[in-house]
Amino acid sequence: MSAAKGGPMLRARGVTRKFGGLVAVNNVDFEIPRGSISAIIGPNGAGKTTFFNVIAGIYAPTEGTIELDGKPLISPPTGAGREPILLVLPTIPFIALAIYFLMAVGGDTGLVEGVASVAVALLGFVGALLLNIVRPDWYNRLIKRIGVTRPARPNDMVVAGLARTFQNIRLYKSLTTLENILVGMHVHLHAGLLGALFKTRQVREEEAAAEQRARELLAFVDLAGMENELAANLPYGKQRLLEIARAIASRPKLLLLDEPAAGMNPKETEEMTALIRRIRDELGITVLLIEHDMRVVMGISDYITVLDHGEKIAEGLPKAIRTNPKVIEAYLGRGAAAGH
Amino acid sequence: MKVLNKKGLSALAAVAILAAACGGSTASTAGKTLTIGVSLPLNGSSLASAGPARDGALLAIKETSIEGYTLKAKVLDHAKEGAHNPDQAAADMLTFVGDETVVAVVGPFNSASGKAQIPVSSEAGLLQCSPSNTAPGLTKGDDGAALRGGRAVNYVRVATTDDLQGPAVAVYAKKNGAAKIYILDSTDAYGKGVADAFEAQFKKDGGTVVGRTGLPTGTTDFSAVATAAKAADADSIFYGGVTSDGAPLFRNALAQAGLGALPFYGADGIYDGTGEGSYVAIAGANAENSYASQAAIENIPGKDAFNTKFKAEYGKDAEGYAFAGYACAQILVEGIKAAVTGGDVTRETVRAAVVDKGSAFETVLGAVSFDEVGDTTQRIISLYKVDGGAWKFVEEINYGN
Amino acid sequence: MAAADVTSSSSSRPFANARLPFGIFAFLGLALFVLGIDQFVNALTLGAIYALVALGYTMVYGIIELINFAHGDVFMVGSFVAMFISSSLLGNEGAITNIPLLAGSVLVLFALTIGVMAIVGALIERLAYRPLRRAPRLAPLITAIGVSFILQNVIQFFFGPTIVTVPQLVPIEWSIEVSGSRVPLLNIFVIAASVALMFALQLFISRTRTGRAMRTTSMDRDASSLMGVDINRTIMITFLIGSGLAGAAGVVHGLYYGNTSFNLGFQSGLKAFTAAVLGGIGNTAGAALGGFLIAFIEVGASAFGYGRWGGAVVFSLLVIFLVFRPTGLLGSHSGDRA
Amino acid sequence: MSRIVDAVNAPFAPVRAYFRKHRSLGIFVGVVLLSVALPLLTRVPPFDGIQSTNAWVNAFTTAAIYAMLAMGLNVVIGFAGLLDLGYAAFFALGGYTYALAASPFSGIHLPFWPMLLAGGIVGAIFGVLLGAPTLRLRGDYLAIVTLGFGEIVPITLMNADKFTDGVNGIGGIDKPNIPGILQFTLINPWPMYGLVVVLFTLIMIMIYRLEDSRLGRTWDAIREDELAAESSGVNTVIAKLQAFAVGASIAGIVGVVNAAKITIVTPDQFRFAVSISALAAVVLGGMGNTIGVATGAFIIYLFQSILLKQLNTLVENFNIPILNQIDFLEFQYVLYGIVLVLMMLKRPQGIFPARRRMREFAPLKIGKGGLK
Repeated sequence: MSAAKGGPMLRARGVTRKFGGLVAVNNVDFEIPRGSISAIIGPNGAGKTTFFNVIAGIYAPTEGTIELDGKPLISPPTGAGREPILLVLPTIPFIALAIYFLMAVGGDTGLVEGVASVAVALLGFVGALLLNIVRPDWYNRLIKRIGVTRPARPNDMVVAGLARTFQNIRLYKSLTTLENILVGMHVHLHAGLLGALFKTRQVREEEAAAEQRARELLAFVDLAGMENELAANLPYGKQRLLEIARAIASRPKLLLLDEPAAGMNPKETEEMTALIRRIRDELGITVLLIEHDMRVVMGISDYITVLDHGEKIAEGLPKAIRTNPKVIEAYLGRGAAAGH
Repeated sequence: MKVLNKKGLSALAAVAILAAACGGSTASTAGKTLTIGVSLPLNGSSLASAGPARDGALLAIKETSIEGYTLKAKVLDHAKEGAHNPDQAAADMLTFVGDETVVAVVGPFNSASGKAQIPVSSEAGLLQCSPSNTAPGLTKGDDGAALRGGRAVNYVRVATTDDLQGPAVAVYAKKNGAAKIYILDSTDAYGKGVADAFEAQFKKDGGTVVGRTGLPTGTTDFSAVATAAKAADADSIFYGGVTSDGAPLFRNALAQAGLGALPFYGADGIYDGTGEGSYVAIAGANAENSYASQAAIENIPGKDAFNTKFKAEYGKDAEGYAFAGYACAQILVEGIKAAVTGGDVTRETVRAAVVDKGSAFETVLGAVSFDEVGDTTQRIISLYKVDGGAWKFVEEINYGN
Repeated sequence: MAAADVTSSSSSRPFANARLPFGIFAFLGLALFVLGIDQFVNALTLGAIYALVALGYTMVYGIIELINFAHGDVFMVGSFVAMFISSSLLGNEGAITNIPLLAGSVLVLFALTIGVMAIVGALIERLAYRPLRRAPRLAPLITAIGVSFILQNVIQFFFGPTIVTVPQLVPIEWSIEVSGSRVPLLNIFVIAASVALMFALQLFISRTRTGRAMRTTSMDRDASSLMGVDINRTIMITFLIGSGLAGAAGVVHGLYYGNTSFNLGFQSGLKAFTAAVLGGIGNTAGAALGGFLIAFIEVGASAFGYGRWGGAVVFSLLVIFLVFRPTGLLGSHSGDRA
Repeated sequence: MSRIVDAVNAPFAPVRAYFRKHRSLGIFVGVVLLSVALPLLTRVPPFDGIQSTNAWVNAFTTAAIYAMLAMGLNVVIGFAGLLDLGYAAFFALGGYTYALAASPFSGIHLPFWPMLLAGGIVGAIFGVLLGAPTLRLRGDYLAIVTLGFGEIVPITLMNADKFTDGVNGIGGIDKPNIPGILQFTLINPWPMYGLVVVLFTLIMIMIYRLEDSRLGRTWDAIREDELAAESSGVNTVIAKLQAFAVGASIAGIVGVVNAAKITIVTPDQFRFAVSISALAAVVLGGMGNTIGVATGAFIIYLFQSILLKQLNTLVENFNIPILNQIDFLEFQYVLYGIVLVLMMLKRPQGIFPARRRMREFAPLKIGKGGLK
């Protein structure tokens, strides 16, 4: 955790997201202070979820950039038109060899040469395809030079230090709670195909350590003793807890919570609030949440940003937001602000 | 336009066989029971052409009695999901090998199954006779030698190889005035093999191939190819394949495209009589002016007698591979009899009696003997033409020895 | 399902409505130019049959997300039922030149075959698929394969393993002249009959209560159940219609080719499945388009002498096409995982 | 029923617990015991009346080959949840790899053992090749593309005559040998049986290890919820490709063995029917359960290729007059179809449904350092 550095944990600049003609998020500037618990609120259809999904890497922004911990993380894809060149270039040897092969069928090339040419061609083709699908960092840098950038995917976000939960809990239902956590730890484990096949010492130790930490995480969210329970069999509130535990298993710098208290009773809500605080205080993770429940938002947020019709209409401390006439208007409609 | 075919007849046949088999004794009288295995693909589309071969073989076995022995038949089907399966064919051969009463096998039907079975039967020294295999590589040259693995010949066949039939039809077609031919094949080993041989000979004789393509078995739409043949301005058509691959459908499509008057050439794959499901029956009036070949002599003395017997047994005419199946079983039975006469019936004596003696066998296909690799020495191709709704013999080409 | 909705950002396409008909006309024009009138008619006719079979495929998929591998064999059974009705019940021998009699015979043939096949399809649904409504998704796939084996072999047992002839009621000599080429009326009849059935289906789905029930059920079975739709009945009706269409395809097949055989179903099923996916599985108009497209590719391959590569060409194009349009031509319905 | 099963199982509990801990050893012991028991069983009526022990052993070998194939397919379908209908293609590619490397057709005669590895590598390459364009596809779109691939491969093998001898296939493929010790032959099925048993054990151990590894969890996660998996940091692209590659390389290896066993490969051997059989085995056996899937394949193969094919012989042995009069070959596929339908209706989850893995977790140890 590079807490030493100053500056905001997340900084969004001019983020816009359009769907066809519809502008869901319009030119939003936004910052999350390091170590804070921040919230985005807004009436239904305000663009909260879209903005959230842009941060989580599910939608690429149409315009604007987002930095995490001072490093650029998300920017709109550019040069998509030039991308096919990169797809085609590596496959040229393949095409050439395929033509050679086709001619060879008619000609009198030997069997071995024919099979070998096909093999080499296929290798080239597979390589080109893989490059474009897996797109390792060096390849991304390479294509950046000709002006092609591509949207990062959710899994890249996790590597960069961002984890999230979902509004409608998405657990791996037929896996045990412990396994759910272990999947959450994915990016910090390194066992590969061969390691798994031969069960090397390194892999066994890594697995043991991961399991140990997973238990600790479960204990942290108060799910100790339920390690072998199937996720689907947990009660609703505990599923939420498990999902949060899975998210923090990836050791994020920033945790995005999508309506963490949705559907919970007051007692559960209180526990959830306490947990979110503990996540910040004990684990030092910055938290950003979207929440409808104003008690939760006002109770735990250090900073609140209000969106309406895709635009930021207010931001600041809870106290200030509560009395902000624009916010009241957005929530209660025009005219209500005066009376409040 | 018969709707329900006489099913149950083949069931009755099996009943007869089983009754005959069970009536004798159970397997406990070992040494007395001799079994001829029948290894053919017997379900799905394979059944149409291989079924008659089985019926013929079973008939021959049924009517044989050998003093002091009980002769049984054991049928194993190596078709899976409707298509012959080399894997199952090899497994079935191993089953026959493991059954000590089995002294010879009729089969297989397809050359791929042959390639899978011959190494097994060869290792076991078990004689087998194929009624229909025509791929040259099963016996001839390096391929044949590799399949035998340096052992004595144990595989014989009564059909002469593709390298004769295709060219024979080509020679005849040329003589019949064909100059620009359109060739279609069924893409399987038989259809493509015979079409390749035809094409080579036809080109050698100065003919032009105006188009060639293949449509896999199971195709029902031949109209595009028929139109292509029309566009290519062909004056004759050749089809490499069997009736159930779609030969009559192609002929009908040609007629629909307005090419019904062109001569239509095929090999023995479409020479299957006039019964239900035959080329002539399905193509109907369009079948006129079709030509086919058969790797056998036309005037077999016992042909009518055989047909009478066959009809009495199964209620239908002997057609297609019924003759070859019967002939194969006849040859095997002759071999067994020779071994019995020799006093010692083993797989080796039966094999030797058929292969090594160089003797000729009187079969329903005429006199058959085998050369040094097990191919029939009867290298005669008969050619037929559909005339008035039936196949008429036109001429015979003898390739000698 | 939700995953698909979130990840594939659906950009609205303002010209989508105009683009499709334009694309179809452009494609047809190109095909006519490349293939010539004869092959063009061949392709349309073949496409009409594929499309009829593909419709049943896609309807069943749309409503219960089942790849109904038995559907090709239902089509095959349909062609045998048509043959049986035509030759045994109606006593037809061949072409009928008396036009009123011909029209009557053909109508009766269609009506009876569609009726019988609808019942067969519904029976299959009742016995082999309905008990598995809540089972893992691949379970009914395996029963479908089982049903396919049963249908094929029962037909083979009764009608034999050979090709069987079917009376061609419409005389193949009847034809019209189009720019120097002879176009048989039979082909036109096949295309017209198929297209009429497709339009009837579209009307049924969009205009009737049952049709709407089918659509809502395919979108969300539980929700439409709550809205008072009788799910079992709706699914049953889907099978009735899908199998009925397969029966109609069987009739058309028999009239056009004059034959059928017990192993007709496998290849046709494969083609129909491909057509349904190409069009966007679950989408009836897409399935019809897919059927025609495949027919054009196949006929094109045969016309230029690449018949033996036909299957490979169809599937290669399919793969490439789906890479660029992962939900097919008119794709709406994105299947859940296995 | 289940009570009886429990009662029988009870005394074995300690054994089971032991082998659960040392599963690779457990698999080894289990397969070895089974591989000894099966041939012995064929000496007992009614099995001895059907065919000779050698033929049985040969059938078991083929059944085990199909079981391995099903286990490989299960990695793709059962673990990663990707419906693959063209699995036979990889089987074919493995077979042709060996056929081209060791047959009179190519004139090359490479030894068998390294070709096992080569078959696996070829399979993996093509698995990735197929996997790559299909990654954007979901559900049944994936199914049709894999089906298409399964058709393209045999069609290509059939039409590229020059390299594959086309439709005739490549025959006379070299049989494996251990130089100076053992030459495999076709009428003695025992060496091949031994080879397949060893390979079966290895593959099963490896699949179980994969299932329990980080990769296996990744597949589980993708199958359960792809978006959630991505948001847990899983690179779903790579994980899916790995599933395709693992499944395909198993098929490739098995293809090599199969080609060496029957000494011929033809394009027709690898048609859709093979993919469908493997799929049926996976679903019937119990998707996701490796042992269940292997058992399912074993049962299906023996049922389809021995029981149904030999029904006539079997019935003949019982000597029941009425039954003797029926040719059961006529009905084999009707019976096969009925059995498929009935089994599926009876057990929609498969014969051996995948039980969630319940690993023996060590007792909870909390403390030292807490969370970081």
